[in-house]
Amino acid sequence: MLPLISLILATLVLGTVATFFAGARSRWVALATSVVFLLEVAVLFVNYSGWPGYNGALVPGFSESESYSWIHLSWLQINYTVGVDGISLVMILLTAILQIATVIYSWAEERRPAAYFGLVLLTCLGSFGVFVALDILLFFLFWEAVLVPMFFLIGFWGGPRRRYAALKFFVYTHVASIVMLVGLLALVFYSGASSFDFSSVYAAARSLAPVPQTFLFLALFFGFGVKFPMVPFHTWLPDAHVEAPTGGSVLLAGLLLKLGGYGLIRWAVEVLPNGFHVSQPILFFIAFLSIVWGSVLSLSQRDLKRLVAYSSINHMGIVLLAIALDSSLGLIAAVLLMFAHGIVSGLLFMTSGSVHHTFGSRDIPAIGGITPTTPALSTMIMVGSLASLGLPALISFPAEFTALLATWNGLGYWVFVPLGILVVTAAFYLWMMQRMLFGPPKGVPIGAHDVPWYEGVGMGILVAFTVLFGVLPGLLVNVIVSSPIKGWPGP
Amino acid sequence: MTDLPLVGFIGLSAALLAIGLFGILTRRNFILLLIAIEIAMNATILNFVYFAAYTGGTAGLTGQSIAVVLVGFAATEVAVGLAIVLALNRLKGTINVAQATELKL
Amino acid sequence: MAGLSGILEWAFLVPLLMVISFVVVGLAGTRLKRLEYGGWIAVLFAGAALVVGVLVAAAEMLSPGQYVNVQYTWFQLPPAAGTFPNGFRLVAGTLVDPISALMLLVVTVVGFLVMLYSIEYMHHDRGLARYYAELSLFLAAMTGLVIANNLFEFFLFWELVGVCSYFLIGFYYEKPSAASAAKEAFLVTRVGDVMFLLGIFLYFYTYALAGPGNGWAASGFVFTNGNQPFLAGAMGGNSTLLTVAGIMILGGAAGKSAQFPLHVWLPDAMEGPTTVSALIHAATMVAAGVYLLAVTSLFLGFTATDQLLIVAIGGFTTFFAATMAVVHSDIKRVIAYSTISQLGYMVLAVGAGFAMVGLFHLFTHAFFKALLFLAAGSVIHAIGTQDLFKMGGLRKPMRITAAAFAIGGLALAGIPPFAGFWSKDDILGGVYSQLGTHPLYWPFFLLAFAAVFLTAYYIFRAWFLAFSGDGPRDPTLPHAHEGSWVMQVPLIGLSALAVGSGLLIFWPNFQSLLLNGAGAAGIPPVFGPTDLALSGISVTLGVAGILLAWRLWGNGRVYVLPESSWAQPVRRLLLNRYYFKVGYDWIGQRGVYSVARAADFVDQFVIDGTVHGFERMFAALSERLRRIQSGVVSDYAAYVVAGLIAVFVLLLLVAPYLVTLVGGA
Amino acid sequence: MDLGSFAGPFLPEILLLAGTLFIFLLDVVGVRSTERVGAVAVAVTGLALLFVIADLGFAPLAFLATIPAGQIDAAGTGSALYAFTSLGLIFQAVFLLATFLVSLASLSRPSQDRGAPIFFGLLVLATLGMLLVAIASDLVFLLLAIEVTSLATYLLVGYTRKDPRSLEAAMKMYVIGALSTTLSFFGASLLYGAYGTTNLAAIAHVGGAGGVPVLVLLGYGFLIVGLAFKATLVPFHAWAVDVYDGAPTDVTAFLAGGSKKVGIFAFFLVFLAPILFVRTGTGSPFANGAIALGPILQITLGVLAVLTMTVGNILALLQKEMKRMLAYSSISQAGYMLIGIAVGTAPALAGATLQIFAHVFMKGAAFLLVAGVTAWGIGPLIDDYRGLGTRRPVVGVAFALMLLSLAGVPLTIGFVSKFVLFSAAVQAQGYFVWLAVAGLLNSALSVFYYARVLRVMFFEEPAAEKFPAGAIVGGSGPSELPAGGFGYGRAAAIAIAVIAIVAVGIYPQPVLGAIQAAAQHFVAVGA
Repeated sequence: MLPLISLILATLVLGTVATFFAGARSRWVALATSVVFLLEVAVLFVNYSGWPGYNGALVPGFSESESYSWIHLSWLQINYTVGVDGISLVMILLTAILQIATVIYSWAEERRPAAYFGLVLLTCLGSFGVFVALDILLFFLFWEAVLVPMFFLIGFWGGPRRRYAALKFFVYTHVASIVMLVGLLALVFYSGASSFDFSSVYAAARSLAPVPQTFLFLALFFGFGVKFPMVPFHTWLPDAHVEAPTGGSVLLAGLLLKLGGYGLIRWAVEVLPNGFHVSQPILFFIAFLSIVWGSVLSLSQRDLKRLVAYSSINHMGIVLLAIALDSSLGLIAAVLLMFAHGIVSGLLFMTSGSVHHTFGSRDIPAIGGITPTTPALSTMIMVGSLASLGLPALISFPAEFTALLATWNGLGYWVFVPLGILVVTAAFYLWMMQRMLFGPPKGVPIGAHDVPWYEGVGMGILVAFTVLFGVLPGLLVNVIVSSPIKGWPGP
Repeated sequence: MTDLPLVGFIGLSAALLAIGLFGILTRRNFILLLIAIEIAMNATILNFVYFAAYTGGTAGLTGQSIAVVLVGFAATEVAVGLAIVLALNRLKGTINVAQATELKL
Repeated sequence: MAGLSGILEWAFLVPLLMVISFVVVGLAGTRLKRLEYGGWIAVLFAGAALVVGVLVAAAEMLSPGQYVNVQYTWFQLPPAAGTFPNGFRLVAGTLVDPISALMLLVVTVVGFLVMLYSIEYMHHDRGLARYYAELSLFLAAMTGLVIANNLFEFFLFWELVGVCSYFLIGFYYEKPSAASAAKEAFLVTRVGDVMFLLGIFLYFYTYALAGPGNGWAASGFVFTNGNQPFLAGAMGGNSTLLTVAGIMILGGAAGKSAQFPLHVWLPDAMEGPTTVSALIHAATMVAAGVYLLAVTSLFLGFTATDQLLIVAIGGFTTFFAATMAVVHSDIKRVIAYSTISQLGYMVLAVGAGFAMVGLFHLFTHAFFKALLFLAAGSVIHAIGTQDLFKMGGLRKPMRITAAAFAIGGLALAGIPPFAGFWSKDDILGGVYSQLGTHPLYWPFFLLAFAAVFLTAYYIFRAWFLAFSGDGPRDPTLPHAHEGSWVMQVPLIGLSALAVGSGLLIFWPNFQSLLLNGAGAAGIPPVFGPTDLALSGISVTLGVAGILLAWRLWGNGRVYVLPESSWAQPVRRLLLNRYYFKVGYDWIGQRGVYSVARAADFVDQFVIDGTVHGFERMFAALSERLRRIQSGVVSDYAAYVVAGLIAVFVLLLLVAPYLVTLVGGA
Repeated sequence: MDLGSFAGPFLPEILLLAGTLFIFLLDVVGVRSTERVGAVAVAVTGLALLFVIADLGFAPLAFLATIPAGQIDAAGTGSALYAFTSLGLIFQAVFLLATFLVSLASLSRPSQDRGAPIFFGLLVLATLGMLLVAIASDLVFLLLAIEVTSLATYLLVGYTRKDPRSLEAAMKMYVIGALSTTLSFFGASLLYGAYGTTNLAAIAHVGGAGGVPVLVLLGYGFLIVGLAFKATLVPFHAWAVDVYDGAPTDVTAFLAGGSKKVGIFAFFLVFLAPILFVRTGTGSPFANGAIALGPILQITLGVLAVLTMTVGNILALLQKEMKRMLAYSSISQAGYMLIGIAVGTAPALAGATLQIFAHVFMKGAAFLLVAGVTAWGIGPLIDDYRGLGTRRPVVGVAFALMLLSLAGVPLTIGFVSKFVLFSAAVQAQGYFVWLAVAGLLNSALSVFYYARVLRVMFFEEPAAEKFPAGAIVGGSGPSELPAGGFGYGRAAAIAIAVIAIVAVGIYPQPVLGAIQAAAQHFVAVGA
């Protein structure tokens, strides 16, 4: 059988390298890479047993598995092991979609386009790697590999405080990674796993006693949680988002935050069930805190990007909540939510980027009534905002519905917290729309015109997927449900 | 040979070492520093000689030969030190180590 | 007519047609200047939808029963032990039964007429393609909601109609008040939606866990007739849960149907075009809350506590909203308060166990309220103001409008034989019949009864102010004239329905529609005047209200309440809408927003400040430690000696102690 | 024993000795140009490197092997001065590699540099001492071998004799070095007194046969302090910063990339035995259980390791000068390396060895690069590097790779080495996990100052047009700058380093496998 995942990795690596050296033609190379990537992901989906019609059976193990020896010492067995299940497949699809949308959206990037597109591709390459890696070192490697290009994207192409933001981003996520690495190493060596492979770690670690499991789980959770980001370790996010170039923000919100969620599901929750159970109250507390804090803070933001950034904290809080519920319904909701948030926050960050390009500012009170000037952009903002506040027929709705249903099933009346916050979420989006889109025109420069074609196409791709999966969420759910969520306490 | 007063000799070499260290800490003149280092070094050599005698036998010969080697080594070390101090004196006109503080923090 | 029942399978065509209309008009509307920017296309599709709607209603009338068809599985979970032991499935499908047929009829009829009316009424506005596209989407969502076959799908369309309403209220988005009203409407209904969502969870959960409900989750939670066993089984151990579920559904309905205390948004929603007010905020969408209550009561059931609460909310709102309508001078707002008040009657009916009676009132109300709005729109279209005190004497230039408004007013006031009489009377009669077993209904019954008088008074106050007298009080108003046939046809059509729709109750086929939908409610509804004394009192009250209105406002009179009157504070209270809006704004701005600002401060200075504190700490430490690098080699030698001593301390004292602590390697 | 078979195993050492003498001879006969003298050094170290690699069992070079197979990793006899261990050979390779890179890069030093023969001669001589350290099996032999290196490097630091900063550095290094030497010899004398022998293998096997506990502890204490000078452990590090700063940068590269590791390996040699035989529970000199020497030493070394990395990092945080920042970073790296011996298991030693191997490429090459850009006229401050990354992207990326590798970012050799090292610490379990935690937290702290350099290089605009356009090698720049590029030697050295950083970072198995095998033998023989 074709080593499909390695093929995709090779495509991305070659595409990235070629982009770096392609000079003025780099955007074409990046686009070609993205198209091939998307097609290959489509093949991956078609090959997957859970696709297209879910037949109610679980797919045994991981599909498309490949494993080659990498580091082979008596005490250190590390392999290049990759594979996908439904969860990673959905995340991979998100990666492919965001990559192509970002490349097209940034088509006119003028400052060192080769480096810019190369770094964008590198970020996606790293994310893809995280989603397919089934070996701890490989996973960590890709995890960290995402960090460096993002650091440069923020630091070089960013806004006025980009240096501060880049450093803050780097330090926060790096510290988290390090705690996570300690956890991962301890996971291997304390469990006595024979190798760093997921399968052997999984087999060995689940039988650990609750106490070491709890310590390990908390270490891993901290590592993944900062990426989430969980309150109170979230302050890197607004700064990074605000200062990052639009493409960077899109990938940051769309992909990087998802790495945390994915990692938590794959490497902590599944592997350390006892530690997870002990830590559940902590997770719930942080999830609720993030939900409330993110939403309330969004309300007080003036900067459009900052608003979207804080709303990300809110949404990822719901993801955390869904994961913490420890039910398959919650897990499905979490994965769906991550996918939905990836697409929608990407769209919203693109719109804020376009607002900035068009009006020279993202200050919500300073801009008003832009709809007559930029109808297309306004429509995108509306679609993004409405999707983000959970409008049916758009992608977030099935995800949020499932998440809240799962919350009710798991936590009972605590569901009032996320439910009540839905109103606040609606409030800050609506208020933003009222101030920016509606009312008499204000702060609109003379000669302002609607978004250029490439920005429109970039956003259009995301809108299309927002609607497609909003109307047909079953396409994703069937894939997620069929994945081998091993040992999961039944649906 | 085993009736030598162990503690006394160790005390002597310890005292020599202490004197050497005290000199290193308090002297600013490079030549005096060299002398202090040599005093401390002599404590070591004395130790080897003494322990060699204490150990006795063929193993004891090791210590004595080491002592001889160390005497030679000490001379080499001083030679290198003098080379450096000469160059320093030529360039700066002083052999006070406290005045060579261009590199700091 | 067995052949006609085949149409039931095609009920989904109605929303589908309107979705197509939405897509076509939305994409191509701006290029179709000749067709009113797609307006005529929308009218065409609405007409087609009307035909299907009428056929479905007819088929249902001829062979009452129901038809369930699950079309599409959204997603499903495999069965396994846990919360949903038989699996879990969410579906989107259609359910055509008597009540959905009735609603489909209302929505398509009013929708078509309003769409047609808009062609002229909206002619001079900009953004028409957007208008018709949104209106089409609204009709699609509303008809989808009506034929939804489960609560989840219901909620989906429920949210969609909410968004359409949001956009249509904010149609004149350049007006800050319109943008603000749109937001307010969305937010207030959102509060209800959130409760509704929890209600759904509670029902899903309760029924899924209760014995007979196991299969329900796997089947997609679809509505099935005669769910009494569900209710009984579930109530065995979970009556509290069911009560809460009912309250949550009530919350959702109160948001959408603008019931106390979530009523504030509806008067402000009048910022939208009058056509929108007629269709969405009078005839259809706001009735969705009542429809939700009816569907829930028929298929899922309420507990007695829930019923009392619903009765309380409905009865109180009826009176509460009517009082506010008494003093307002904006013609659309008066009608809007009237809408709230009338919705209160319907809620009251559903709560008392007469879901079908409530729906009957919904049916008649849709027509006469749409008529009132369109008539008001006709006036506004002609003279460009909504202020009743500027109008006057319009009956001469606008005879058809004046007559239409009067018919609508009589229907609203409950004067026989107009439509409102029959349905309102059935409600009052129904509630009255329950007073014996439920004495707690008494105060709300009385409030609802009293509201009859107020209703008649305020609507005729509006009529007299606008249409009686010699001419406009504001001489600067343009000369009034009647609209073209495009506006007159809907007025006439709706007038006919306002007169006749109540009488339909005497048509057995129609009555069977109402009777067959009532399977689960428990109390057999009685239609037509039953208690003549009660009817007599209510009609008397109505007539009294009209007479009072004539006494104070007839023939161009303007009644000015004396400044010293005891009623002045009451009037101010009413004009300020009981200070509800002020209060909510205060909660929003002073409360939530202040908290948000404070949180922002904490975020920036406490959380981030701590991080920066660490940064500064390390910097300070670095600065301190740097000083040991003095540059003097003797100091370095001193460090070596000090280090030597430290190493000895470690080796001889500290480390041995630590070794005993950790117990060796 | 015929001379040939005796000399055979020492071919690399003899080669270096010959090289040194030949270079000094060249000076006498008047051949003094950098290129010619340097070529000798490059050739000698390169050839010696090949021999060592061959001895390590690298099959394609087997015909160059000089040590009979049985002699490597043979159990010590208890009397020999030297022993060939595969780990020692790996260290020889590391030392030779460092010298090779420095010599190669130094080919690009100004051709008429007066001190070239002295520079290269002392360089090779110092390397000779280092090679001897790597095969030492006797404490005094070890210390003397270290002194060969030390004496050569004292002179190397001040070899220009014209630069007051260099001379000051040489003076400081000499004073502290001589003090430390004295202390280590004193420690050796105490151990001799306690055990009656200075042979490391014999000490390892002496069992409970003797010794006064306090004497042993004091002896090891003096040795820790004496060796800590070379390994630049805190608080014995103060000289290093000034010396790294003041010395000619190429010499600094040698100090950081090469001679500092001598100290670490000396720690391995001296402390593995006492740690191991107590850990394994056999042959403790204090069989009566009075004190557990091994854990005591481990804790002491662990404390020193944590102190070293932490203080080094904190001091590096605010450094404004590039060389001093790198010097402090170098100090903190020594702390990581010390974890290897503090844990004392074969995996940990392997991790530390890989870290040392990596450090040659990361830190050594970084100093070589700094020396190169300094020649362009870039000042000593970090801020002077503004815009380097954007104006000279190849140099910028190379430097960035070294810094990222130092920070431990994946796909670099620095990541692999830290990964293995900390894995080993975690694998040892117990309180060693805290060493890993401390190390990891420190590497997080270190990100601050590495990232700052990246920021300055890539995100900030240069103050003025400082960087001549043109290729990295021999490009033509404006006349006021000496050259547009680094010159071939330096460019080649940096290229080798960069390739190694990435290649080993991606596929470490060959290097890591060899090191791990060597470490296992080392532990097996030592125990």
